[in-house]
Amino acid sequence: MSIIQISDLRYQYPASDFQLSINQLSIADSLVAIVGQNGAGKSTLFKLLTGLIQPQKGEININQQNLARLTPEERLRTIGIIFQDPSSQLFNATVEKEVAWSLSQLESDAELIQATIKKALASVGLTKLKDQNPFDLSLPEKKLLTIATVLAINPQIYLFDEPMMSLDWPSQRLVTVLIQHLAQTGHQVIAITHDMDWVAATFPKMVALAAGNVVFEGVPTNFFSCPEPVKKAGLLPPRIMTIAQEVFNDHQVYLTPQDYAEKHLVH
Amino acid sequence: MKAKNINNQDSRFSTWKIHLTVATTTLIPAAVGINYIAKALAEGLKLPLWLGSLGTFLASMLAGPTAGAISGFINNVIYGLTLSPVSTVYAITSIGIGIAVGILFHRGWFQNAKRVFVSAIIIALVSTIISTPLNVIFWGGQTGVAWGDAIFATMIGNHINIWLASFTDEFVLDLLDKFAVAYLAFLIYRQLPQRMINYFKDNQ
Amino acid sequence: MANYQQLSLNHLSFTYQHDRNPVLDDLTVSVPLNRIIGIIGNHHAGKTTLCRVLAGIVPQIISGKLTGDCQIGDQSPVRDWPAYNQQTGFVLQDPHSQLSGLADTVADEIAFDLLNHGVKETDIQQRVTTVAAQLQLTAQLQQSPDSLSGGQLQRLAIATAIVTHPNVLILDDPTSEMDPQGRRDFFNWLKTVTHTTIVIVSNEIDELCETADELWILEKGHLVSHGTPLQVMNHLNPEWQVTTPMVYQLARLMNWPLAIKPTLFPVTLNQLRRCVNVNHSNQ
Amino acid sequence: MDIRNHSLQKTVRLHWYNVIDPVTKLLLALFLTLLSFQLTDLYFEVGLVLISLTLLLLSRLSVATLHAVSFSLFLIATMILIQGLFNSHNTHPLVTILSITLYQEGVLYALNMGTRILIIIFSIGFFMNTTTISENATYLESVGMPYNQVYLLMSVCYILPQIQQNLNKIQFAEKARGINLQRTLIQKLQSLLPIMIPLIIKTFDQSINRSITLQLRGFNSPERTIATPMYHYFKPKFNHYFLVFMIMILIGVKLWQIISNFL
Repeated sequence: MSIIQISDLRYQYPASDFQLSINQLSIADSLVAIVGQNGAGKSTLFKLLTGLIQPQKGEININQQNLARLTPEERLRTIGIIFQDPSSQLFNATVEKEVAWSLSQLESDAELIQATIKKALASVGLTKLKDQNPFDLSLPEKKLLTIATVLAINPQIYLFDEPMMSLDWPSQRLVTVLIQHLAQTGHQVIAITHDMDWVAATFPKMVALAAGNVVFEGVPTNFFSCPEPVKKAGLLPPRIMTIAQEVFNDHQVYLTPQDYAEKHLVH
Repeated sequence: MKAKNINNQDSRFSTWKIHLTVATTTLIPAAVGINYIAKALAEGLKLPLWLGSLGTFLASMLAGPTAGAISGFINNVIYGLTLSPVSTVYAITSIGIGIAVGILFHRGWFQNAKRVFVSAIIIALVSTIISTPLNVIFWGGQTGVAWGDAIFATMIGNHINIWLASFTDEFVLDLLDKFAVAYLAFLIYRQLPQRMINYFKDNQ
Repeated sequence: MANYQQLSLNHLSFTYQHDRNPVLDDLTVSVPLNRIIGIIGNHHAGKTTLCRVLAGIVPQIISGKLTGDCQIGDQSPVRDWPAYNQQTGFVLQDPHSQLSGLADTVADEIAFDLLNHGVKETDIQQRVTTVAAQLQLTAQLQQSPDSLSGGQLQRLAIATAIVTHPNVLILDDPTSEMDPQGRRDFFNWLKTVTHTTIVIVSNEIDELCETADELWILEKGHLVSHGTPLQVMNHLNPEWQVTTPMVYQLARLMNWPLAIKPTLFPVTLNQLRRCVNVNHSNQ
Repeated sequence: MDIRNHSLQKTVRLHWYNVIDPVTKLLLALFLTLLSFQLTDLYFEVGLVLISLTLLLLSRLSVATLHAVSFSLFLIATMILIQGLFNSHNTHPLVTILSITLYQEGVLYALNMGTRILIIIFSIGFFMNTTTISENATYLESVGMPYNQVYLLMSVCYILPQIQQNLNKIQFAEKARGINLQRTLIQKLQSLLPIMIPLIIKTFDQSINRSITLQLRGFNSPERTIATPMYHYFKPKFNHYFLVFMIMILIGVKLWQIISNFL
């Protein structure tokens, strides 16, 4: 379990008036969702968390170690990122080689590499497709493949950028289970998402951004209990709350239908 | 049933009307873009190569010699207009490269690594034969690449004919460049999904 | 037998040229015109291919083997292209490639179809402004299309598809890059469209149940279920691995069946409202 | 067409060079280039350089032109060096620096070629700096060029920024997956593949999709409304005929010179 400490961070793109500005943020939970509107700064924060671009001001520390000072190998072992668009990550001739590519930069033991690839492919259900050209896969399969490439390296921290996007329902379930498993086995998972139902059902902690600033940090129940920050972040509450409000004029916080049922069937 | 280019306009340009499908019309700008990027990446990595014909190669392989030739031509015209005006005249070279790649590919000379070797030599020759007169007319025989021009200067200094010196200068550079581009194109083409290859083949 | 007032598929099958297995396998179904048809299914179900058949992209532009028949009103996308194409709007899964690739501004981009259709220049401006207002793009009209966010780009793609006033509108996952508010606005707008047959592929099952008149479930190229959202959602087979709207999940958990048909559970807010009123008044 | 120009005309003041149509500008560049090849007197060449430079300076100077000039000045310098030292006609020494002698004939030859290159750069620069992509596109269409050919020429300019965006994304993604340092030429070439393969597949995929949408959106339609040009140009027909006539004369003279050489 790692602790990410962000202090006094400023980042601005050249020729743009958008600025990401985070005074103090520590991410110490195993499952954290980052939410906000388009252009709120989520992706910029992710880019900074990969350590591949440096902020103009401030620093990011992971377990009290400055991210900027990690060697490329340490970085690969610490942080893995799964991008929104899987097509920009893939280039190898087969699914299997794709998973092997990053891994073989860290490991030299051929047997270990083989075993790891097998495991990674199995956990996303792509074993059968291991000899296929990655560009012949469907979009959800491509996305699962990019997850497998990171699973093979087994970093401490997983960054998922919009993992639910363009996935079908079975793949969404698979990824949810996978993320929960990672969190239970001592990894840290941070996910950018628009899907508030998913946040409400899956994430115990969340961070909301708006216009480059952190507007909320804490448990989802608190976030959704006051409509102001939700609106400020350009978001909608979980659908179950909308149903309760519109049908029963009930303005309490509910995260899932199960949550609603528990609170009501008791009486 | 394939969508063919219908153009009923009474046009002054009809003399050079070439039958292009919509697929080829969108492939060519993409190929030109790839030429640009490949060239920029080669410069970024400080490679002693141009790589600026990678897109032209791929367009020829996917949609035939005409598509390749047009990609090459437009590439040099646009490049000439925006960055280096003199390179416009090398459009003729690019047309030659596009046609050569298209024919060689069609005849199966891009099937395996060994054959690509032969193809690269032929394409380099084509390119050199067309470029040398242009080099002589515009640059007194130089190519503008330092170490190629060093060879040129040495040969001229030893009273070797300017045409032969210019040819050597160009050929050495072209050989290296076309080897690199031909193998890159070969490796990349193998990776393209079958549906993509079929699409451009169908819509030629 | 021919009914010119409906969209009908008759033993429709399709196999791509690069493929051996059919992507669509023996689809037969018919729906009256001017309805909203929602299509759901997991990957490799054939959703995108079905959209392509309905738009006439296959087999006209992408080749393959099509058998059976597809008829929309008095036209067939297979036999009556390009006349059919003139009356059809299509929104691709990837909004970036929906752009003409030759427009300086959003306004130019929307005008592209109208220019191609030979609409007079004076009419064009007015139609562009109207459509832009409908899709909340008025502020962006003079911006470059490259400067738009993913969600705005998707709205632009929709604008270019509807500016020609098509009879048939085919939308392949049109909200994937929109944020929650944008998505809600889009489906609200969709409800207001009239006199158009709309086919929409989406993962947004809640919104589909609210807006669609018909729901089709595709599974590995087969049409495994079709009917009203209420019927389809209440008769799911677990093998299809399809999710249900939250209204339905809640009603099942709370045991709030429909008053008129106690075997069915509601799938829209309005249905839920009605059965809850009945249940509450009974208790 | 109304919507197209709306923004442009509001912001851009009408300059003298706006009343010259793009084709006239291009023909002028061609004419000046051919004339420079016809002339062998260095004074005349310098005169032409000044004329084309004046055209450029009276319009606008862009960074791209400056780049082109600086690149070619470097080449011209090496040309003077190589020709001055080794040209086969060298007989009269010009200067001697540290026992290296530059000869008059070679230097003159190189200067002559150098001026021609500058003329090309300046006159093309004048064309590029004073027209916009969409102006060229509308003009070409309005004078009867088939739309698909206009598209072919112009869409490159719109596609490049998109490819560049994709490139940045891909380079970042691959960097995040780790790319080893590359030293040898072969390694450097290999390191291009992780970038080029996704980029090329993505670019071609977008071409496929675009070719589909273009057909759906009526790209090939014969009833396309022809856009009206953006400005009222000054006697375009006359300019074209006049310049084409002059160009023909120059080519004719050149051909005659070549033929009479053989006779």
